[in-house]
Amino acid sequence: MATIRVQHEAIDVAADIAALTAGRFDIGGIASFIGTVRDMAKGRRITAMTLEHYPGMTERALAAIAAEAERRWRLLGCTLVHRVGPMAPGETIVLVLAASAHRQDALEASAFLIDWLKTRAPFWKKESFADGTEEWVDAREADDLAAARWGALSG
Amino acid sequence: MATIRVQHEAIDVAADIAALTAGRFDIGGIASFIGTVRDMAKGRRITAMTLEHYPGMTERALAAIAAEAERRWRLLGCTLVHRVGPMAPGETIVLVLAASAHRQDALEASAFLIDWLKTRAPFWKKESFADGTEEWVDAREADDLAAARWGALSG
Amino acid sequence: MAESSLHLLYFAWLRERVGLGAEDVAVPPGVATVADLIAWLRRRGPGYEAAFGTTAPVRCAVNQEFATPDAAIAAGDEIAFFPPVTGG
Amino acid sequence: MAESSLHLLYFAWLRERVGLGAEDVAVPPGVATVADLIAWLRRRGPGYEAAFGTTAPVRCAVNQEFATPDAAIAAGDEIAFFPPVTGG
Repeated sequence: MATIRVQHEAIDVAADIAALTAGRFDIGGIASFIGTVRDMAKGRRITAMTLEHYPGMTERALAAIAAEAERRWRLLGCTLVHRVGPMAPGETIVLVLAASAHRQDALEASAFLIDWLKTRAPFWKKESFADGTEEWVDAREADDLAAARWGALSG
Repeated sequence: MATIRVQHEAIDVAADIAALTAGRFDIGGIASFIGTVRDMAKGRRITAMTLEHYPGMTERALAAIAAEAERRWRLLGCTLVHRVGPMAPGETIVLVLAASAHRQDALEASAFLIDWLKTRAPFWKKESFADGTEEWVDAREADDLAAARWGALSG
Repeated sequence: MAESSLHLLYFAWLRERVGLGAEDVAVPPGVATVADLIAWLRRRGPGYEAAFGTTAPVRCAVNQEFATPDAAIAAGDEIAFFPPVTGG
Repeated sequence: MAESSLHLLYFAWLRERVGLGAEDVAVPPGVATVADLIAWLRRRGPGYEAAFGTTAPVRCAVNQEFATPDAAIAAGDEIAFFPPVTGG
């Protein structure tokens, strides 16, 4: 049921919301999370962010995360779109959508989806700084903690 | 800082996201909640939903809710748009946006905003059924419980 | 003491039962709280009795802030009556 | 026993240090786990040593599923090495 996409093209949030809700009258709420590229990291100005991924495993991992959300909450739709390649500050890296009849399911599922995506999907960020240097972004302990509060994979 | 709007016109989610993020490069995440009109209630088919509100108090209440969210989380932007008047199944009733540098603030704030909006802003829903009857929607205990978990108004 | 003039508003099914959305009323000096005002309104006619004389919960705002039945009211106040809110 | 053929993938800074993104290797029979494979790879040259001989954490997937160092590997497996993920 979930829509999973990894793409080089810019993410069109409105188009994905429209696709999720088209012809549906049973949805009471859509919760979403949009991740965007900031222009500063550790006090330094970023000129670009490049996302590398593991084709094949990425789609499998995203599908597994979406399936887990669908097991845990009563969802009427679920969308995960992640951009790869180079992007500029202000651009959207990731879009998570979760739709449900009652809002609590959608709200919890969207938070879960982004927390798990950040720790269980094979993407790697490289920051390009204004001085010409580049650095791979280190994993954040905060992300591991955020993901851990949802417990282990079920089933 | 918050954008508060009560309107008869259809809600354009993409336009409000664009307005919230325009020219901003410090935002790392935008969490949103979109509430939509379902076509069934208590097993009966709904043909229309009409939203009444209390002009003046509505805007004050929404501004107070947004201000409370801004006190509790580190937000870089906050939008509350609520539609009033008649609307059809599938249409958007309410849009909540919360932007922050790190996602947890935006995610928690958006859940808080919709929970409080549902219990503290003077809107009333009337459902029109396929058989021609109309009924005011009763307040849901679940909404009171959802709002209560955030505690009382601070400050 | 003189009568107090109040601006009253009714919303949702309270508006429908009272039969109007807004009115200005002059209440006698003994009407000092929201609860007093409700008791006084109920004697004004069957529409008011249908609105306020039920077990269905009624909420109130005084000058656009939610208020409880024991809230004091004063001349010039805007006082609104409505069911529990159901927006969003 | 014959050598096992494995398809190896490297991502992010591991790819940069090894100097390539993918390669097929034939490993001797004693290389039975991910940990064995890492030990064997480190002897292949300075790029591999730079990738695997650091304190920086390295993660692994066997046939596109996250795996721990004690995971068994077999001929034909696709084995990927990468840093902790940082997407989203």
